[in-house]
Amino acid sequence: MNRYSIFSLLRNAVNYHQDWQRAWRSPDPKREYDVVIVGGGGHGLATAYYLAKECGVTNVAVIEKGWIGGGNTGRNTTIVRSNYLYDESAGIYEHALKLWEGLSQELNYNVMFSPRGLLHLAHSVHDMQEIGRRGSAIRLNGIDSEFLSPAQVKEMVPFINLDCRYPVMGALLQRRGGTARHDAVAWGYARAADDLGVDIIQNCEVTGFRIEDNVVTGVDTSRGMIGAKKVGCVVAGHCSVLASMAGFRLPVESVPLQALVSEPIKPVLDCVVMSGSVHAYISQSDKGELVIGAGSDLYNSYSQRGSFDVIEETVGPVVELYPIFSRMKMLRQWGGIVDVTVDRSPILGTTPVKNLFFNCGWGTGGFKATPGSGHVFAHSIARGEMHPVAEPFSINRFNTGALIDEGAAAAVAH
Amino acid sequence: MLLIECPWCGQRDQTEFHPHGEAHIARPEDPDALDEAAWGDYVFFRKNPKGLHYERWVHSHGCRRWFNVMRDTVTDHIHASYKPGDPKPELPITADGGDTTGTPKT
Amino acid sequence: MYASIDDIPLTSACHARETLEGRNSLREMGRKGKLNLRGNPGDAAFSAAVQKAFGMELPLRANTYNEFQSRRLFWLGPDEWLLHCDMDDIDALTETLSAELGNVHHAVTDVSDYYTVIRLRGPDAVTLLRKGCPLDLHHTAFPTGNIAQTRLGHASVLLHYHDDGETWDIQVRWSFAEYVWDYLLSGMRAR
Amino acid sequence: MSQPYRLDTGGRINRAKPLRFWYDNQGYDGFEGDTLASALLANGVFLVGRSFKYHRPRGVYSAGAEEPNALVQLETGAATEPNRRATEVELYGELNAASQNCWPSVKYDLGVVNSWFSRLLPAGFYYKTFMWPASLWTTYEKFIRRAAGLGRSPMEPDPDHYDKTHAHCDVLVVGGGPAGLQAALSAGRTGARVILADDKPEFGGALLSGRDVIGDAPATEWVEATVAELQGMREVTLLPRTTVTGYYDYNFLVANERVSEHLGPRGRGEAPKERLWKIRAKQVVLATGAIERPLVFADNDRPGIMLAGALRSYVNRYAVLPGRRIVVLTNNDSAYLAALDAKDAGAAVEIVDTRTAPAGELVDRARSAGIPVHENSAITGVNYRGGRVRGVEVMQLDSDGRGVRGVGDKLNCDLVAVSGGWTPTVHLFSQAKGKLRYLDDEHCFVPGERAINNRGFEVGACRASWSLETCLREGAEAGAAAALVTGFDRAEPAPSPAAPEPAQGPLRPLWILPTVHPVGRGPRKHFHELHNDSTVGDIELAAREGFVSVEHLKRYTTTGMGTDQGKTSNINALSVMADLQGAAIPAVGTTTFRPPYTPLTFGSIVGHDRRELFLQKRKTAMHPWHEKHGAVFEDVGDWKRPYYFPRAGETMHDAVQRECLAARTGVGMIDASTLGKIDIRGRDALKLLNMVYTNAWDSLKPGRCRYGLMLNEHGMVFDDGVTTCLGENHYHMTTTTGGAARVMNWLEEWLQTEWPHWEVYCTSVTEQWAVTTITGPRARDLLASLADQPLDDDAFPFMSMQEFPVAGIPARVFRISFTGDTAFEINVKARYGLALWEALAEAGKAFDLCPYGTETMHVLRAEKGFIIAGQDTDGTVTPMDLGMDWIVSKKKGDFIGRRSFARTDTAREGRKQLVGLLTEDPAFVLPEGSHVVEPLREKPPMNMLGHVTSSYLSPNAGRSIAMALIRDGFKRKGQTLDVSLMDGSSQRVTVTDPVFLRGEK
Ligand SMILES: Cc1cc2nc3c(=O)[nH]c(=O)nc-3n(C[C@H](O)[C@H](O)[C@H](O)COP(=O)(O)OP(=O)(O)OC[C@H]3O[C@@H](n4cnc5c(N)ncnc54)[C@H](O)[C@@H]3O)c2cc1C
Ligand SMILES: NC(=O)c1ccc[n+]([C@@H]2O[C@H](COP(=O)([O-])OP(=O)(O)OC[C@H]3O[C@@H](n4cnc5c(N)ncnc54)[C@H](O)[C@@H]3O)[C@@H](O)[C@H]2O)c1
Ligand SMILES: Cc1cc2nc3c(=O)[nH]c(=O)nc-3n(C[C@H](O)[C@H](O)[C@H](O)COP(=O)(O)O)c2cc1C
Ligand SMILES: [Zn+2]
Repeated sequence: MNRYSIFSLLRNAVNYHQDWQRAWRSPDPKREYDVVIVGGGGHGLATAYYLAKECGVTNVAVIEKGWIGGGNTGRNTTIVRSNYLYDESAGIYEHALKLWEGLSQELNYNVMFSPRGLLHLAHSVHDMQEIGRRGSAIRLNGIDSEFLSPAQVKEMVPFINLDCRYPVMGALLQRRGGTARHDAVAWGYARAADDLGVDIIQNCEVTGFRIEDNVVTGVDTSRGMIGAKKVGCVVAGHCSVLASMAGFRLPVESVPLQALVSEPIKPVLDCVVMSGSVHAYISQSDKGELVIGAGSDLYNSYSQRGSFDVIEETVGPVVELYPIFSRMKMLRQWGGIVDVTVDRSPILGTTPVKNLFFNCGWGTGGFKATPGSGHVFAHSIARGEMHPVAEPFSINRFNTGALIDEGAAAAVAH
Repeated sequence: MLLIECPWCGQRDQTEFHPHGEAHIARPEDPDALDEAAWGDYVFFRKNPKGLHYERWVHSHGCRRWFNVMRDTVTDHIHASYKPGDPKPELPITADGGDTTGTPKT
Repeated sequence: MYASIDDIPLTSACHARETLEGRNSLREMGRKGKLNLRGNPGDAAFSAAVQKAFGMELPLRANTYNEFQSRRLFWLGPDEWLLHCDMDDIDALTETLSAELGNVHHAVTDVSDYYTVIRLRGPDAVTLLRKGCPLDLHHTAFPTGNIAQTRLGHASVLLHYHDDGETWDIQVRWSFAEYVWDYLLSGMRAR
Repeated sequence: MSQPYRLDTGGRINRAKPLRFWYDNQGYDGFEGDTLASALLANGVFLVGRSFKYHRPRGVYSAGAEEPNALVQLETGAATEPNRRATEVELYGELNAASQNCWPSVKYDLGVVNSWFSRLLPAGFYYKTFMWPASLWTTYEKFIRRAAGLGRSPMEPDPDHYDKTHAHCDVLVVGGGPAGLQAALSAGRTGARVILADDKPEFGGALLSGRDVIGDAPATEWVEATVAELQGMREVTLLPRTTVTGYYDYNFLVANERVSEHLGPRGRGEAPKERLWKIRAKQVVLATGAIERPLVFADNDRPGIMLAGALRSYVNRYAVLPGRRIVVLTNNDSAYLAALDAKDAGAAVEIVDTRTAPAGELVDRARSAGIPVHENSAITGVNYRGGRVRGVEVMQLDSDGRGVRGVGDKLNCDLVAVSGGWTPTVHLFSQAKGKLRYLDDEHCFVPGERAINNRGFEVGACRASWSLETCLREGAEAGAAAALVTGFDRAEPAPSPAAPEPAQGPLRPLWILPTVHPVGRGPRKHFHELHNDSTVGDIELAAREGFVSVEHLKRYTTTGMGTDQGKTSNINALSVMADLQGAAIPAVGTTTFRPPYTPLTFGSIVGHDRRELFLQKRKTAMHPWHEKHGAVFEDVGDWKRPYYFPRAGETMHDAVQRECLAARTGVGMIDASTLGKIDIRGRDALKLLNMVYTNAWDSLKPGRCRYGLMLNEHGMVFDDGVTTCLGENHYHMTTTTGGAARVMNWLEEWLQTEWPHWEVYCTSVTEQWAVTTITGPRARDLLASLADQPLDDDAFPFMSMQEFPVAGIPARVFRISFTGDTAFEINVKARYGLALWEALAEAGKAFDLCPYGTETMHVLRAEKGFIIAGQDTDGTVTPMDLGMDWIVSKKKGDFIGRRSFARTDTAREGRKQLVGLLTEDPAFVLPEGSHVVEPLREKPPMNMLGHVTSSYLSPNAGRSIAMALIRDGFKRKGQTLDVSLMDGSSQRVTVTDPVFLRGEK
């Protein structure tokens, strides 16, 4: 692998960049792998990377039906934070955040993780109670969290309309939260995994599982059967489709979640601002566009679209909170299919089929978990039992009732 | 933006409605007879199909009636709307291959 | 303390406002009796009782109403109707109906104060309504005499297009009346 | 000289209306009918912007929506807007625009250093660097951020307003060129409801830029006649200046009308700036035309290089001849029209044609007009100086077009017009999930199969029908067919007039022109994408590094991600990638077309739904009184509820303490109208109550009330309230304010879908009743003073309801209590709500009546340990967790949520349970949300047992009180624990019962 650095960039510039190698190979699938990861999103690629890097399992393939990073990894609003309410959530998201903090160096790929600070606005007494509780829980989990007064919010975002419908009463700040460059995450993991021998196989759709005596032995794909000792499914919005191929169901609904960007402008907004009550999520990317998360439609869909009224209901709050953006223009809107669980927490774990593992249900907020999720999932697959951080997220909780109900408690998703 | 046929009021804009998830999930007659897994399945687990989906909608800004819709989750095409209690329709909806949503065949 | 409580109007925030903006007018229609009726139209006893009590048949088609003297009976759902009548008739009508119905399954509920009616008149009525209403209100799709339950902005409304071709009654929960009123006013300004 | 490049005659500008405007603080003159771009060109302003990444100087490249370069900051102050395409900004008097992304000026831009280092900045360079030392990334990033972006956001609230409307039609025609006009005409003549939208101020499309003939008159006369006829049709709506930006499912289209934008911020008056149309069409005819495809050659981004079709527009439409010596570079015949028009307008013109032996009518015409044609040639370099092109270098092409030979010919020129053919504008078709087809002969994508939900037709240049006659005919046929499908039987195509024009021959499928060094490997740059400064070399690099999927290519090189969304560049990027892969273009595929077609103003998306109308504010019948008496309001859902009633000089704390005391010692009064209320009737009403509540309802007698908890099927509390038996099979249910709609829907959904045969009807009566609650030791006396009714416990016991007049107003009075004291909830018809409240206030003077708000209500109920669903519960709490086992019937059989109690986790010991907490320091009020920890440590992490759900200073208990959900709470009663606070300090607390005041009911 070419190492990336300013020196390699200089060296290659001389030669008009003719000598750069492929970031990852494009191999034909082998007949069998120790582990097949289905789904070449950030989570799948990270899983493969950590399998190879930390678990010594290098005979690994990542099977992607389209192009890597083309699922939700490539279409999310890139918000990274770890300020979740429950200990279990804080555990996995903070695990991820710690990995984010050194990820560019680890992967030798600049994923532009940018801890520019993340605000959650509170607009009602109820919101204040919610951030009060969450802020306190986060701090006690050893994670940074601060309360801000409206005046302090105004200092960070001078043009915010504090006195909007549902006035801003306060905010919760996680300074270590921020954004990262979504595509680079997929590419960086792919490149690093490939370098460790992982085969990344694109344009290859898994169409079924080979299961013998309730043990998975391989996957059928659009490019033929591929044998596998273990299979990890990390297909986000498509998890129910894969589960049904393996003969079980999931407590998941796949719904469209939309986002939009404005035209690029010079820096005006230097932190991420989220609000549940005046429903808007906004940040400004390094390229200059305002990146705005919309709500999800409530109906199931695999169309990667959504309804226009969701866009109206997203831009409305943006203009309410930031009246200066009224003359800004929407450049592009798009949708992804998110796999939403009832408790808004992910599912990681074993399944009714032996050696078949699922990692899904990240819904509207799994980008931030990418490194952590891949890390603990890799360890779980390699060991055949769940990593302690992943343990609480077993699918069994929907039977026992041990939900990790981030949705009920916080109603903040991203 | 869907155009949904309320079985009573007729075709209306999607924004008059609210979706309520998968249809045809009957509440178990005797919940106690179900083991934890079966009960969990009823409460939380869904088909979530890629393709034909039978789902509930309510005409919330109209007649406030719940009804069922048969929709393809890939194309978002609605094949049929029908009243609760009516049998699940199957494809094709009509003999000539069209459907009941008023979408002309071409 | 009050000479007669009948003097007290329905208190929605826009009562007593009457706005004329150019050619169009808005007015909240003070006292009007409203009864919500539920029952099974397939049950002959129910239909007959309604006929007898209200003096008209149940409208059975969606988006229609029947009328008798000053009363109008609107279709709201396959088992739900709304009667507009004189406020003073409310108690009598309720009693008559209940007596007629006896044991027949039904519900009749006074909702006179639940809803209010805003009357919009003028040549631009359709233009104003469609700013917030996704229904096709063109005269070919929504002829005079039509009614529909639909949406105006965030509010659920019952629209009634009068036979005169220029009057629209917008029935709305009165806590949304001010919103609907301002919505229409704001539309008037956006020419 | 003023407007040195303006032609004396012709064009569609109004020479009688000169307009003064400002660009980069310099005054210029133009005319009504100009765009900012045409006016700048008329004045000889060629350099109008700096590119995104390398800050290369850029000029006007097109004459329409596809403009990648000429982006300006329009106006200043509150009216400013970034990134406006000068080609679409109509000129108005005193227009004020400035160049962007440059400092100190567009001519001398320091950012140009980027271009000196351009070799270091290939696609994706930032992924490869800025990683060391890790700590410096945020510093690097600041510079990256500052370098990126283009224009500037306004910094003041928008002074304009916007309109928004729904619309319906039988036929929506998008695009008002010849094809669209014919379609609208044919459909309109049937009487069908037609909307015709075009993004330009005038209908006519390409006809306004050419010199076509229809019949035997100039085509513009036909346009005028057609528009006049359409204007006369009652059911036809003409929307000029209206861009259809999105095509969503079921023929739902969003269009943005620029109502008064062309009048400028000072000329707008009261008019909305823009209007958003949400159109539901039965049929959609797409007549969106085509966008010219550039040729990509060495240094093809210099100011003074523009599309050939744009040159035609400037000459014919705007009467601007933007060059005196013009070189037309083409691989097809259509550019010859530009050459001829420019020549006729007085320019010296030469043509560089990549085809080996161009021939045909147009080529002959050019030659006979004295225009030299350089065959089999390409531009290999550009001489750029002082803000515009000065000349080009032309060389002969190799036989395969991949190399050049011979010595470069230097042609002097001040303008280069390029054409690589045309790309059908399939954006909307494709947004609507239509499948594209690739036409090998025409080298372009055209609409193929439509998506099932989006019906209609495509006509004219947007389906690669290039001849005017075909466009006219297709339009007419589609218009008629669309009307026919929607039920207009008399539909007939409007007659298609003859439109003689010279035939055009085939193009040479060569778009990337070689230069003296291999493309991408030398100083001359080939920009396939002007907007984001993406070069052919970048594509090659992407391919080399494995970013071969077209979607990876896009994201790695940012091709097509600019404000123009690659309207001119995407197709060339595809062909380069196809070439590199040895694949056909359709095998490479396109990226996804997404709305909007051109950027869409947020304000317009919002329309009226802003400020006061952003979200309805619901107010109770008593609201005017509250306002008059200085209430501070709390938002509870949509409702405005009095939070507290401060007296002069009081803080919230003061007011709440006073209200709490008054309500306990005398009598308090609160507006409780917002509680949800449901009238339930029918033989099976009881069955319903028994299913949705946890307790048993069978024994409830008429006139009696009972409290209930509602669970979801998961066994968790989601609402609570009191339900009263009004008579046989007749109940009045109340819900929380926030839960009103949810509970109503909950009941209806069960009834309609699960138990349709049950005989029970639910009717919402929330707003029917205005509710005033009076509470406290003197409440009974107060009520007695207004009601002629025995009110003692025997006559009117706790948990019962009676109907009697209060202050002469018929009322339903409920003797229920959320304060634990004697209380009466007086329900009157909404219209009497204010009168009753006023009567109570008046009569209350004798009793020191104290109106109080929601905060006091919260304190009072907490003093008695009553929960608030949604505050002391959060969707994870069972009745047992609340210590409310007593409300869960063991006998009545099934109810919703019951089965879930028996699940492993729900049935286990040690769940979080609701308890009271008393701080060691009685004056200290625990912040709500703070956590009880065990053990307390110096600093986090700490093991959390649970959190404080409610916490107040209770004047009646004489101390602070709190409720908390903590692990194994019931067993911990009596224990001392610690609460760790945000500031690092902690408080000792004792776990208690959550009832802090005893006595009364
Ligand atoms: C609009 C939007 C905004 C969001 N905003 C945020 C945010 O701000 N912060 C945050 O943390 N999260 C956010 N999310 C959620 C986040 O994007 C996802 O949770 C996360 O990216 C999931 O990553 P993944 O790798 O699991 O899935 P994906 O990236 O979706 O990868 C799954 C892959 O599986 C492939 N696949 C599917 N089926 C098959 C098959 N049969 N065979 C082979 N391959 C298959 C897919 O093609 C896809 O590439 C957002 C999501 C959306 C849509
Ligand atoms: N090779 C050639 O010579 C050649 C090539 C292209 C076009 N033409 C000529 O161009 C004309 C094509 O006629 P036509 O009617 O198909 O197209 P047109 O270009 O004349 O008209 C299309 C119109 O649609 C508008 N438009 C595009 N997208 C829109 C949107 N989203 N919303 C609103 N308006 C939108 C455009 O601004 C334009 O006014 C013919 O005269 C044809 O001969 C010739
Ligand atoms: C964080 C982020 C920033 C984006 N910025 C841009 C942008 O500047 N320009 C653009 O055209 N698209 C931008 N996109 C959207 C992509 O073009 C694309 O729409 C998205 O990745 C979904 O893919 P699809 O539209 O191909 O389905 C951005 C997407 C994300 C997730
Ligand atoms: Zn309906």
